[in-house]
Amino acid sequence: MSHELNPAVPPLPEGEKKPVAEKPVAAAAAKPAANSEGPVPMPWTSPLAEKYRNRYGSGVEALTYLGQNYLVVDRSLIPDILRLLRDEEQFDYCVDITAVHYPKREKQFDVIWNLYSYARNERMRVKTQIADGASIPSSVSIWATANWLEREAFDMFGIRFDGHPDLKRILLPEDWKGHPLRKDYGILQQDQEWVQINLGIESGQ
Amino acid sequence: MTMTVPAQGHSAKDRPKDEMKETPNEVPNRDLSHSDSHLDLDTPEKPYLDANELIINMGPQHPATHGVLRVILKLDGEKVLGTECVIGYLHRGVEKIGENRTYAMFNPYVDRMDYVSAVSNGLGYCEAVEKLLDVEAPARAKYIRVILAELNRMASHQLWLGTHALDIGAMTPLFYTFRDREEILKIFEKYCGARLTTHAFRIGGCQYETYAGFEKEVKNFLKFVAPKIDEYEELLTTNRIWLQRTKNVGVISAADCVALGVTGPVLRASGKKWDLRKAQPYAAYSEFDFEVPTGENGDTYDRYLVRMAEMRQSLRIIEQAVNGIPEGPIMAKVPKVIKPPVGEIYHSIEAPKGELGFFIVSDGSIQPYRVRVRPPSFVNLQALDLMVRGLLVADVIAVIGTIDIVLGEVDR
Amino acid sequence: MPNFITSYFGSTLTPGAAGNQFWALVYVFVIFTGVSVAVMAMNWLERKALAHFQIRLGPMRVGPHGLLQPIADAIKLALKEDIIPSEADQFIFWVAPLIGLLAAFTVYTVIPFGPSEAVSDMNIGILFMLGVSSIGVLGIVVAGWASNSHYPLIGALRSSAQMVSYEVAMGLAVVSAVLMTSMNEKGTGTLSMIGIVQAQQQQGIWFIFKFFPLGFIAFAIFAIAMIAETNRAPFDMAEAESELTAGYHTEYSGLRWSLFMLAEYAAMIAVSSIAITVWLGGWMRPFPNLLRAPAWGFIFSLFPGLTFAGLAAIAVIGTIRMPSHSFFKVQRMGLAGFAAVLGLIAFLLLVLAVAGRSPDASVAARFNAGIGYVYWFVLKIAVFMYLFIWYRATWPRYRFDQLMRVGWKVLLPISLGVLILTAIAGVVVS
Amino acid sequence: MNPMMHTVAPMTMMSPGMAPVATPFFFYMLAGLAIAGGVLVIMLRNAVHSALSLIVTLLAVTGLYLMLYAPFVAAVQIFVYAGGIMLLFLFVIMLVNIDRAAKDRRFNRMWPIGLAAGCGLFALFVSAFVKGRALFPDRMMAMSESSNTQQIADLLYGNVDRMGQYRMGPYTFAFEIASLLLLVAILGAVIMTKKKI
Repeated sequence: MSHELNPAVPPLPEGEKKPVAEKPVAAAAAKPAANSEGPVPMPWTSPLAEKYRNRYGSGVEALTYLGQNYLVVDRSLIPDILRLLRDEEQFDYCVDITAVHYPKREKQFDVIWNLYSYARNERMRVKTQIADGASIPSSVSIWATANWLEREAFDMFGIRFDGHPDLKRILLPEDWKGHPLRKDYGILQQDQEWVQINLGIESGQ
Repeated sequence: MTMTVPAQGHSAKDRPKDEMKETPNEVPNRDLSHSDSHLDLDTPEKPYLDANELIINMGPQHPATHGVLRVILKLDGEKVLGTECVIGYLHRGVEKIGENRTYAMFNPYVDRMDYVSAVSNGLGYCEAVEKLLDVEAPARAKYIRVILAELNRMASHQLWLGTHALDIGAMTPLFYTFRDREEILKIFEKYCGARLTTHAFRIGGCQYETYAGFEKEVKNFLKFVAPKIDEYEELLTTNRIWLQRTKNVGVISAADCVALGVTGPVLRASGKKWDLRKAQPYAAYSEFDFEVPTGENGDTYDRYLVRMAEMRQSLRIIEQAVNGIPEGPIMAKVPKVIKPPVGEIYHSIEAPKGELGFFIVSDGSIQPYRVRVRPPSFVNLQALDLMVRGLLVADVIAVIGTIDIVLGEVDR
Repeated sequence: MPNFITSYFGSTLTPGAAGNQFWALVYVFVIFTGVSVAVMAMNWLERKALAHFQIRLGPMRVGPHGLLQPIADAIKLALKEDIIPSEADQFIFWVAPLIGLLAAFTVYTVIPFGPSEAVSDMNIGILFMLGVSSIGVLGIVVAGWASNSHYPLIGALRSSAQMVSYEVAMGLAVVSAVLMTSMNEKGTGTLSMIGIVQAQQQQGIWFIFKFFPLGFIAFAIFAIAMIAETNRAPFDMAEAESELTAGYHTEYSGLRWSLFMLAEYAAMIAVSSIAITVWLGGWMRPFPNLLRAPAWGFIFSLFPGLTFAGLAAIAVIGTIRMPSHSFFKVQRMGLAGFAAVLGLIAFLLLVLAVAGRSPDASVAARFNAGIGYVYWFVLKIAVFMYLFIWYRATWPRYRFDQLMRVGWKVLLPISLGVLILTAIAGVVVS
Repeated sequence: MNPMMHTVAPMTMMSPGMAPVATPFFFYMLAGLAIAGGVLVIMLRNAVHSALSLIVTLLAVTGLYLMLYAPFVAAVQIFVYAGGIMLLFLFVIMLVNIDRAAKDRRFNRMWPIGLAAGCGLFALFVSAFVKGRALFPDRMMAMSESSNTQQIADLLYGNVDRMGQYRMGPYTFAFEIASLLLLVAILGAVIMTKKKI
């Protein structure tokens, strides 16, 4: 693998007159000096991270990458930690809930909560790993906005959220087969049967 | 006579029915636990006099649902007992496409999400990838980005105003706003050759240098459009019918907004002064002096006022940017083949409709491993049910308009 | 010439009152044709005026300045497939547009375009007009029901509720004007349309200015209610396109749909004529009581001819300004021809005005007077039509509950108050 | 041809200086329409169709009023019944579930009583018709065959005035009582339908 790019030295244009927006300090700090593969996640040191590390021990891992902090949390701790983050740490705005599929891993899915605190003007993410077919507690009771976001994650990845009031497909038709954002779902793949029955055409391609 | 709408798989789970007894113009005391839209659509026995409950299917082909939104309304006479949004008619799998294109190739696709503010989408995506690459666009590029993004915000708000006013029955503002939006689109066309799906920016800066006379044209536009905004306001702001149709309609409190993740003008109109351009400045926004307009009541009228004020603030920003645009390169040094290191990044910008976020996971290859778009319209639309319960059918139209959704972004 | 044709000449009665069926039929025919043409013209005018409000050009392609657009539209609509939804109630779906149309056209029997320029004079004319125009809504209601679809049904419900509420205020406003007609020596009022105008003539005042501001308030109430009555913006609840797609005529297409439009525009003209008859002096020219000299009569009798001359001049200017490209040749000729026709009409009218000046030439004078009546009446209608367009271009749509609130809580009490005050004022003055 | 024109025509034709034309024709036509409409009201399954038939009946009766030189009553008939009350009828009927209404029995068990009442009423009409000629011979003559145009003109144009005079004169009390009754009915309707006052 050859990398023409060395991210440690951001290419600055010559003849820069105007001041550019300051780069996040944390990003620079997070960058290890010599790493041809680019920056790697570093442990995140902050009172919040310390607190949770102390409380939950190995179940919580606090990391930071390019100035963005995240907690990698054991699945069983998810409901507690999300609620605590909202109640104690004022992460009152759930920006996004999504997932990433790693088919080769044993626990195939990363489920990611993207949180923001209005009071602290700070973002963080909470990640957990779950296996295919496993379910995860819903966070609708914590943030009302999770409703559609979890439905979308269910629609796209087939992740079940326990306790969701109305977990059903949101973007795809109700009786569609397959979850398109899984890596084993090809880009040209579609539910032929559904297309033929409902649209009356041979193929949607 | 009563048609049961063939809804897409409604389980017969019984939820407590909201008993909204308020008159429409009062602020209903809402309980968020019912905000998930579930209508009991399968009534087994039709009552003899079925005047009480009527289930009506609004959309996907409806003149006022701004595209292919389908809203199933449960009505008591004309009073809305509940709504259920059925979306996905415009789903194109943008996120899946992103996983199968290179970083640069995916750039034009994001324009097609919120197609009335394509520039903002491009800005968000390019900055997210830049962040992942840990490069920074040059100052001149940032200024160009700000100018175009703010012009785009104006265009988006103008389109919103025109269609929103049309929904409420005022025909004329539509044509006024389209006349003025045309001037913005002309600037876009001259800059990058496209009017709607602009693809104006590249990862690392801008592809094109500004054309000769760009600054002059932008300044002329500022001079042209400032009185036009007054003109829109003259038609609507103190219009009695407009006031009656928008005041205390679709009220949402700041706390509800936060809980529902609602951002953008809707959040600001309910009194929360939060704008990503101020809170977490991106591009060159930290260098400009502008206000974040807020409302008080969180009703349709305040949202209208906030957007009108935002247009004026956009003019301020553009004026400062175009006056202080620095010389220099417009492209940072970015490799021909963009291959970010393994990692993930979330970057969000203040799109005209709210927080537009891109969460990109890279596996070190030339294609993103996962691109997640955090669409403001999608999340904001979730508040529709809360906002319209207890109102009338006509208000549903007004509220759909005031949330300012673009179905391309909702469905992606 | 047979007696039944000639006997009516020189009569000062309407054909109905004179009992002359031949002339009554002629009048019916003329009014029917005239209203149809007026609706077409109104269609063109609305599109053009609305377009210019909205910085557009409007129809420009069919004929010079789109003048033939309404005809093209009419042909298109007549030739379009007539779709009746399979689930609709076939018979009622078929008959509904006719109900509205018949009601809209029937009221024209009593509209006085002049003291004798009406099909008939009924002693209950104004009641007849209000009553029959209220039947028109039945067409809308059953159309909405027969479509067997939700949006039309809601449109029909809205329409019927709206009509019932606004008719009350409308009727009370008219009653206060009818009270004013009894302000003569005998103390007898009239419900006849012609009688109302004649009462204004005798009292030397348009009722809009009578007992100022009472007459004006009553007029304003009527003017608001009549917009609601005809389902026009900002009260176009029944066909609110952004809410109910097209309201009661969502399922209609082609000729049947155009009948609804015809009825709507005919009803607009009809209610405007009620307002004009009752408050704005009907067929009377401005200041008939102040500018009494025969010279003034002559000057005012020139107006119809001058109006047509002005229109002809506009058409001539349009012809001159048309691009001199061969593509525009036909349009140019068309517009020039139009100008020529207008000019000819103007010339004839002016000749008639001059010929009818001397009181001896009785037929010409009578003809001239008749043209004057119709001219002033139509001019007043045109102003109202323009107002309808203006409202539509300016205002957002009311919400249904707000509309009802305005009807019941604002207009009705005010109209009752005006009625009582008018009665008191009448007693005090006499 | 426009049905409304029929209702107008007799009025205009009975104007001064003009002998009535085809009066029997219009009378029998309108009477036939009214009866046919009335029969259809009870025969048709669909409630909206019935309502429309009722409107036809009402309009035919309007025409008959006009033939009886009662233009004011005719106008009120159109204004109040055809325009207002039937509209409300339709309003309610439209909200009724027609599918179910159509399946219901058309006539309930009371039909023999209804038939008997109908026959009795019909007999009454026949007797009134036969004896009525003897009861009011002068008036009927005066109405239909009078050549005194002035009298007809008075009848025509004095009608509304006289109505008003009666109403404000001898029948004021009855009129006010009737209006009070209506007020009570309105209040009752409001109380019955409004869930929360």
